[in-house]
Formats: sequence, C-alpha cells, structure tokens
Amino acid sequence: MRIIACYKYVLDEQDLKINPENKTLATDRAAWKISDYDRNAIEEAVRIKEQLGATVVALTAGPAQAKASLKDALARGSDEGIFIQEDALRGADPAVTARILARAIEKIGDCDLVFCGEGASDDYAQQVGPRLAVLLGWPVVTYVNRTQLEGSLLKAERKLDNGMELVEIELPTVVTVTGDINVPRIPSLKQIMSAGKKPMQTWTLADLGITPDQIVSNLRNESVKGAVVERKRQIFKGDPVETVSQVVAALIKEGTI
Amino acid sequence: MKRLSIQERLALDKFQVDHEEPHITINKDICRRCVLKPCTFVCPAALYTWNGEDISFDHAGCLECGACRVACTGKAITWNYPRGTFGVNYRYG
Amino acid sequence: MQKKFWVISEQGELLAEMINGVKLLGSDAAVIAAALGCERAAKIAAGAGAGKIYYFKLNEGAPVEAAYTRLAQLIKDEGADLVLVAATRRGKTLAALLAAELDAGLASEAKIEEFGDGSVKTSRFVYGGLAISTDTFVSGIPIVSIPPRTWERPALVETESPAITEIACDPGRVRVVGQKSRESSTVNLEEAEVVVTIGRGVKNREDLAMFEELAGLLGGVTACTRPVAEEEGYRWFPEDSYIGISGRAVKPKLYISIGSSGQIQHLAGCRDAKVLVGIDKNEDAPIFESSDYGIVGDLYQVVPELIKQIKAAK
Amino acid sequence: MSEEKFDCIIVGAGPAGSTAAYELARQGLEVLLVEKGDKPGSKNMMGGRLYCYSLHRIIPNFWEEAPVERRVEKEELSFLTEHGAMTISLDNEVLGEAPSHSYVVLRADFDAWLAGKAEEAGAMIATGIRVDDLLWAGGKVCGIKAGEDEILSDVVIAADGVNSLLAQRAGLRGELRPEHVSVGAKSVIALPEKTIEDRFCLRGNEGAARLFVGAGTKGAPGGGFLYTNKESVSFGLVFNLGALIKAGVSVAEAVEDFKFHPAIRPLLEGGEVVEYSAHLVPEAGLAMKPRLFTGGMLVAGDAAGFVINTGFMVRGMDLAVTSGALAAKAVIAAKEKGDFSADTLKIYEDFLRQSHVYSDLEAYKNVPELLEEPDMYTTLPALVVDILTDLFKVKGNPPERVQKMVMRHIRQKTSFWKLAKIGWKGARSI
Repeated sequence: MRIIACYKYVLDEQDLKINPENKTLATDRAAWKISDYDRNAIEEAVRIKEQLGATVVALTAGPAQAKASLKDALARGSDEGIFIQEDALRGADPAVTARILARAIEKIGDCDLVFCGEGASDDYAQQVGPRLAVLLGWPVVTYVNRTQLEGSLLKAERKLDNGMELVEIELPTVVTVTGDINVPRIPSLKQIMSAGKKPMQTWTLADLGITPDQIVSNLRNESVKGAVVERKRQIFKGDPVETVSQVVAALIKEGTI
Repeated sequence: MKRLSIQERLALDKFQVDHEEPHITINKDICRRCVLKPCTFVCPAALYTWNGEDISFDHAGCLECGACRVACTGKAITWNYPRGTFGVNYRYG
Repeated sequence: MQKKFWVISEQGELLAEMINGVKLLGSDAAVIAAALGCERAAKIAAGAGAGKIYYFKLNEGAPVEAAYTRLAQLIKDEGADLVLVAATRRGKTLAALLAAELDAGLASEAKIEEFGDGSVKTSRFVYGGLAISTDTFVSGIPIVSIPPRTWERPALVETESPAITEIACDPGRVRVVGQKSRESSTVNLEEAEVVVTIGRGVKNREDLAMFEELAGLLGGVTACTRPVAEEEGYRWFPEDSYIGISGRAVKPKLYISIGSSGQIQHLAGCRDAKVLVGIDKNEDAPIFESSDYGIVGDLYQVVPELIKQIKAAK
Repeated sequence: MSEEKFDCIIVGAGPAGSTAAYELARQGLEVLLVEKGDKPGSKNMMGGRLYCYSLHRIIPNFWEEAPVERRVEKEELSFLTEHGAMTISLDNEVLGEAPSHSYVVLRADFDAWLAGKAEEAGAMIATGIRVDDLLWAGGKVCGIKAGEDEILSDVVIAADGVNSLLAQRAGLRGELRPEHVSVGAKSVIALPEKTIEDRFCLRGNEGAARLFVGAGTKGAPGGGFLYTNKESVSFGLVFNLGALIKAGVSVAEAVEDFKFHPAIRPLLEGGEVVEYSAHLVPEAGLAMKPRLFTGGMLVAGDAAGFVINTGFMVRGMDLAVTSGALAAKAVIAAKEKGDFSADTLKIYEDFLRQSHVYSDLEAYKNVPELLEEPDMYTTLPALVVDILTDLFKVKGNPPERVQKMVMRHIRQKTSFWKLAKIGWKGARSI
C-alpha cells in the first residue's frame, strides 16, 4: 500500500509581526515550518504504515525554500519525499495547489490513501483535501479525529461542529485530519540521520505536464494586512470601587447595560 | 519608553514548552532551608519566587542560561537542557 | 439581468441568516436556497424569503457533503452570480468540493466586502487572526463560505411556499454508520447578547460561580479562552467552546474579558463585539489595546464590585 | 562510512562546533554535528561582537558573505553614577580595518550561516536533538547517546557551551563555581536604521560598541553593554554570578531599570524591545579551564571556558573559532595515526598552547581579580564623574584649585592606598 501525506511549508505565525505604520506583515524574522495539522497528517500516515505496512510518500509543492522541508518530513517517518518546485506557489490559491498535488499523485501512481491536514496554519482555507478528492475522482473524509484501517475499509471518526460522525469508506480516499488525531513525533537522531539517505525528488510543473495557464487562480489577492480593531481604549486603574463605577456609568450611558 | 515587566519581555520570545518533561526540577525541602535563595534574583527570567513557605517555579519561560544551577550551591536544582526542539528559540540571539 | 444568489446549508437557521444577508447585497436578486438533507431547513428558507428552494434528500447513510455533485450540476444549469455556503465544518467541506467541481474560486470563512457588477471582494483572517487577507474574484463563479452570525438572523418561519423542489442525491461512497453528539453547553454562545469570558487569570474552578452570577445579571453567558477549555489543570468548559480563531466567534452587544491577556487568537473570536470590556491585573496586557473600557486590577476585587454595582444600578 | 559510525561527532553548532565540523568535513572526514536548537543559533546569544581575525584564517573575508550587522569603528567606555556618566570615546577608522576589525552579530543569523558552511562542506547536521550522554568503550569515549539512539564515532568534540554537561559527565570538569561565570541578560531593541546612525554618529555600515561600568549593575561587579545592529541595538547587563549572589541584585529588574539611566535612555528612546535573552559567560579563563581532552573526546569553545573579559572588551567567539579549528586539527592528526587515545589527543592542548588562545588567556589571567574589586563599580565611577563634574561646573564661588579638588574627592570616597591597589591590579592585569 502506498500512502501519500501532503503538507505545506509555512511561515511560523508566531514569528510574524505587523508593521505599526502601514499594517503590513513583517516576515523577515519568521522561521518556516511544516504546517501544524500537516504534521498530524504525516504522523497518521506513518502510524498506519507502522501498523499495517505501507510506503509513505511525503508530498509538498512550493517555492524553492520549501525544499528544505523534505528532510523534516522524512525524519518524521515518511519513506520518500517529493517536492514540486514552483515559485509562483508563494501564497497560492488552494485551487492551484490542489491541481498540482493531484497531478503529482497521479504521476506517483498506485496509491490508496492521501492524508492532508484539515487546514494550513497560514491561510486555514481548508480546501486542498476536498479539492484533491474531486480532481482525483475520489471521495473525501474531512476533520478526521481517529482512523482504523481494516483491509481496504477505512473507519473514521469525524469531529464536526456538534458532535462526532462515524463513517466507513472503501479505499482509495482522501482524508483530512484534525490536530487531535495524534501527537506528531519529535524526530530522533537516528530518524534525522536516516532522512538524509531516503529518496527525495524535485519535480517541476513541466514534469507534471502543467502549463502556466493552469495555475492561474480565480481569486486575486489585494492585500494582507494586520487585523486591527479600533476601540475606545478608556482604561481605568486604581481603587476597584472607583474604576468599576466609572465603567458601569459608561456602559449605562451607552445603553449597553 | 515603557518599562516592561519580565512577563512582557518573556512574551516577546518564542517558546516551545515541554509540558511532559520539565527540564528543571527543584527539591523544595532544600529550598526551605536555604537562607540566601539566590535563584529568586539571579534568574534573568525571574522564574523562581518565594511565597513565604515554598519556592514556586515554572520552567515555561526558561532562557536556559544555567545561572540558577550554578548559583544553587545547595544542589536543590536538577538542571538539564530541554528535550530537543523544546524550550526557547531565539529569533535574534 | 436579475442576479442569482445561491445560499446553501444543512441548517435552516443559517439559510435564513444568509437569505437575510444577501438581500443587503442586491435587493432585486433572485435567492435560490439549497437545504441539504433537512426538510425543515427548506421550509425555513421558504419562510425567510428564498425565491426558489431545493431540498436535497440524502440517501440513507450518506453524509451531507454527498450532495455536492447534484448541487454543482444544478448551479451550472441555472447559473449563479454568487454562491454562499454556511461555514459549518460540513459546509466548508461541501463548499470546497463544489468549488473544485465547478472549477471555481472559494473564499473560506470570509466576509463579503464589496459586491458589484461582476466583482466580489472578500476579506478573511489569515495567520491565526493576526492579519486579514482581502481578495477579489476575477473569474469563475464566486463561492464564499460564510461564518454563522455574519448577518442578523430573522425570526424563523416555516412555510412551504414557494414550492420546495426535492432533489435526489448520488449516494456517494462515504457511509455514515454512527453519530455521537458532543456533550456541549446548553448555551448558545453565538446568540448571546452578553458574553463573559474568563482566561487563565482565574485561579479556581469554584470561582466560576462568580462569573456565572455576573453573566446572569447581564442576561448573558459565560465562556472561556482556549487554555481554560483545553489545557491540563483547567478543562473547565466543554472542548471547542472557547472563544478564538480556532474556536467560536461571537458578536455580542457586550463582551467582558476577565483575566485574559488578550492574545490575538482570543481576540479574533470577539472582534465583532459591539462593546468590549477588559479586566486584567497587568496594565500592559494587549487586551487593553483592544478594549473600549478597561479595568486594571485584581479580578477578585473587580468582579465582586462589578456585580455589586450592577445590582445597585438595576 | 561504516554503518552509523562517524569519524567525529561534534555536540553544539555554535562557533566552536561549526568551525570544527567545517574543518573536518573539508578534510573529507565523516562528521556529525548535533545541535539541540531547532536550528543552529536558536539557543545562542551573546552581547554582540565578533572579532574577525580568527575566522578570517579559516574562511577568508567571511564577512563579505556572512550575516553580520555593523562593523565597529567606535569604541566607548562609560563610567556611570546614578545620575551621570563619564565616557571615553574612540573614533578611528583604523578600528574598521580588516582583518583586525570586529562586527556586531546576531547569533541566530550568524550561527545558522556558519553551520550552513559546515553542511556545505559535507558535515551532516542534526538539529532539535539533545545529546544526553557519552558512550564509552575501554575507558575511551566512543560516541553519544541521544534519547534511545546511540551513535558511534572515533572522537566526540564537546562544543556544547558554558554549561557543558558533557565535559562534566566525562569527568573533565566539576561543577561550575559562581565566581567563575557571569550571567548576562539582553534586550534586542528595534530602532530605525536612520535613528541608529544619527544617534550614534555612524555612517553606512559603521557600528558602535559601548561598555558601561558602575550604576547599571547597581554597584555589583559586572557591566553594561550596547552594540549597534543594523536596525536594532543589543543592550544589557552582565553580572559576575559570585558577586551577584552577595549583592542580592535582581537581574531581571536591573536590566530593565538600566534602560532608564539618564545616560542610556536617550539612546534607546522610541525603540521597541523585540527579544529578551540570557546566557552564562565563562569568565575565569585559565582558572576554570577543565581538562580539555580524554580518550576519544575534546572540549572546545565556551565549554572549555575560552572567554576573555578585560572589562573594556569581551572576547569569546574568536577564541571559540580557533579552539574549534584546533580541535579539528587534533582529530585529523589522531586519524592519521589511527589512534584516538588521550595520549594522542593531548596534541590539542599543544596546539592551543602554540596558538593565541593560551597566550591571550595567559596575558589577561589576572583581570578577573581586578574585576572582582568592588571599588571598580562604585568608588571609581563616582570619582571620575564627580571630579570631572566639578571641573566643568561653574558655581559662582571662588574656584577650588584642581589639585585640591581631586584630593578632596579621593579622600571623601576612598584612599590613595586603595586607589593605588586598584591601579596596581590594573597595571598587572592588562
């Protein structure tokens, strides 16, 4: 069995700042990481491999610096790494990403199960998994909290807004996982060392037969700006009786209470 | 210019806190007998506080300098670096 | 030509909200509602004023999302100037499936900033609520998934006029074999007019009574930040019931944040509150940057005083 | 490479470790460089300055490609009282002449670059790995243990920093003594490039290095520092830990209070703190030097205590680079001999002795004693500041003769004898 774990290499949101003057995003000190839930996706693929035997292919697409992520993905237990290099993918629309990944999965071939994270830590659009499924002609199970594979039957628990849904599905299928499904391993020294010896491939869009007109998005990004809400910012400090009475008076005056 | 509390300064740093395995543990019995309690002022992150009865300590904001370990000549502190990938991550350094 | 707006959900309440909302975008537009797997939802959509209503009848054991192929076909056949899907988890999945099927763009959990001739501009949170991305649809059918409570919810009325067209769905390959409703608070955070949210500054679980008293006085509900719902040593509230980017987004008239420093992840869940009051002991806490009124002080002094004075004011 | 066995495992991807890895990999040895941080440099900090000469010998003109901040062409030393400061300032383009010049660096950037050079040269780097222990065979170190994993090598170089738990485990060193180390705490404070240039009178890539003695440490032995980066300043305090324990000063408070000293505040005004960090500095030089080798193991950099603090300059990275390079040289010599016993590896100490590392440490070996002198931080700053204040102040009274005024201050604050003692210590130590 071959399992594909798709992941996105993203800027660590903890390292981002907003320039106070123009509200633009400052990314100069930001580290890159494999997106949080995508680590869960890799982990789940590797767990299934360890239980049932399989080959796990870690697959990502992105600008040149994303290649550095392959070693991490391999240290996390994947057997092979495939990186599709395309600079135009910086900040790409999930539709484009899905198109490229789908073509790559077809090229890899002979695969039964594709894992994705429920959404990426940067844009959290939650689209790639379902879009991939449509493009592959496969079904999809999203927000999966638990998996159990019995032969070619996948039993999964989905975590939805107001409860769990238990589903069954025959492979092949795309599965998107939540952050609760597992605890991604921290690669050990030997795992890191062995990662360097595992096969890694870099493909271009041409290798996949994708032409530039096929990666044009239906959406045009206008801006990414710091989210700032203007508030009155009347701050009171000192004696609690006094401060509370000022705030209560203000709220009454506004008709809020 | 604003005076920043130590919590505010630590909040500027990036930490990956290891909730499972704290890298520093303390023997509070020794601390109770310790007269000087140097950990309460040598720690640049001010993570050790004496509440009159016990030393309270939180490893979460540790800058991993080792000052407490060297200053604690009473050997109340068991000190290690955090497990790989955990702890402080300097962006500037 | 008359615009065609589609509103899609498995929940009647959300259909009603969106029908209410799209009227603001184009008053003469035709509103087509797709109620997925729930006949009552179809009737509510009719009551809310949809011009055309489809009820997608699901096969036994098929999840709601299975409706997407037939739905895509209908949208193709009838045309659409805008497709809105209520952003529940099912809705978000369905929206992505639909978008892929229609080869269309999708703005997930977005707000519609502008709707003009052939141009739809949306905004949405990215980077965990730190920033807002603004995007414009330049081709294809614009699809947007809309977070609940984006628009006012009208009073719900169930009618069967206009006639509801029933659509049979493909069974799909995913079989639902069981459901487990989550133990969840009986309160509906999204509907509350007053929300009292507590953060890690609250020391003991027993103290919750005090906040419930405060919320009760104001006719509101209590909620919490993520650590209080999920972290070791807390877990005082049902999982996923916290306010924040990955939790619930609320838009009450009054939001009182107590003992929370105001991390962006938290603030992203309450930025639509009309009035925000922050209470924290640290005067430099970011919550005060985002408060209309702030009280710097020990919550164990401030909150009892607040309760006392509100009682007195009544 | 035989299965999982390296010629050399280096623990710690700081300047000592990465230099050693670079040198060994360039010679074709199989090298594993293990770093506990997520990436090299992510756990490292220092005040801010790298003297270039030593790395220049290994990577000529490295500053042309390395991420360096500003080239120091302005040196300032200030004596601070609570309200005042007396500053000696040296502007000299000569300070910027390669290769005896120095750069302010930020370690997260710089260390990552240097480790990258080692990787390019062929070293394998594993990050996010804490080395827990050494492996032994026949009384010799033969590898490392990290979690469950055991990896073998002919030699292990412990370049794991001042706390070097490995040197301790190998029995090469006892516990660090408080008086042998300093604790440093630093804020990186962002300021616009233009503001930094205007405020510190710098042009283009020029940088300033400032040290402060006196009020910053609240009279405790130690000092303050301020280095200019491109778009920030590195600002903080260093305390001798032994003296700090006696003084009872809170480091976390003192370093923030120091921002508001009247001589400092105008330098930082409008800045935004973007990071707060801390580290220990080995300061006792040869007095704290551990045994530097045992069978199958060498110790380099801060782990070996290779830092010089003269009070007017602090050097660590340059010595770390040299010691890392010499450790590599010793490993290569051992490899040629096919013998990694202590007897062979002791050549490392010979190399160090022949190098500037030992002569520098030797030359400044009495400095720590001078720096322990409490009067250095209270009496001396007060004396110079008050004498100069009287010299410049016009009170409208009949002026006191300068000589008399100076005598008065000395008598009030100290004694000739004490002053002579400090002078003697100073003369002897530098």
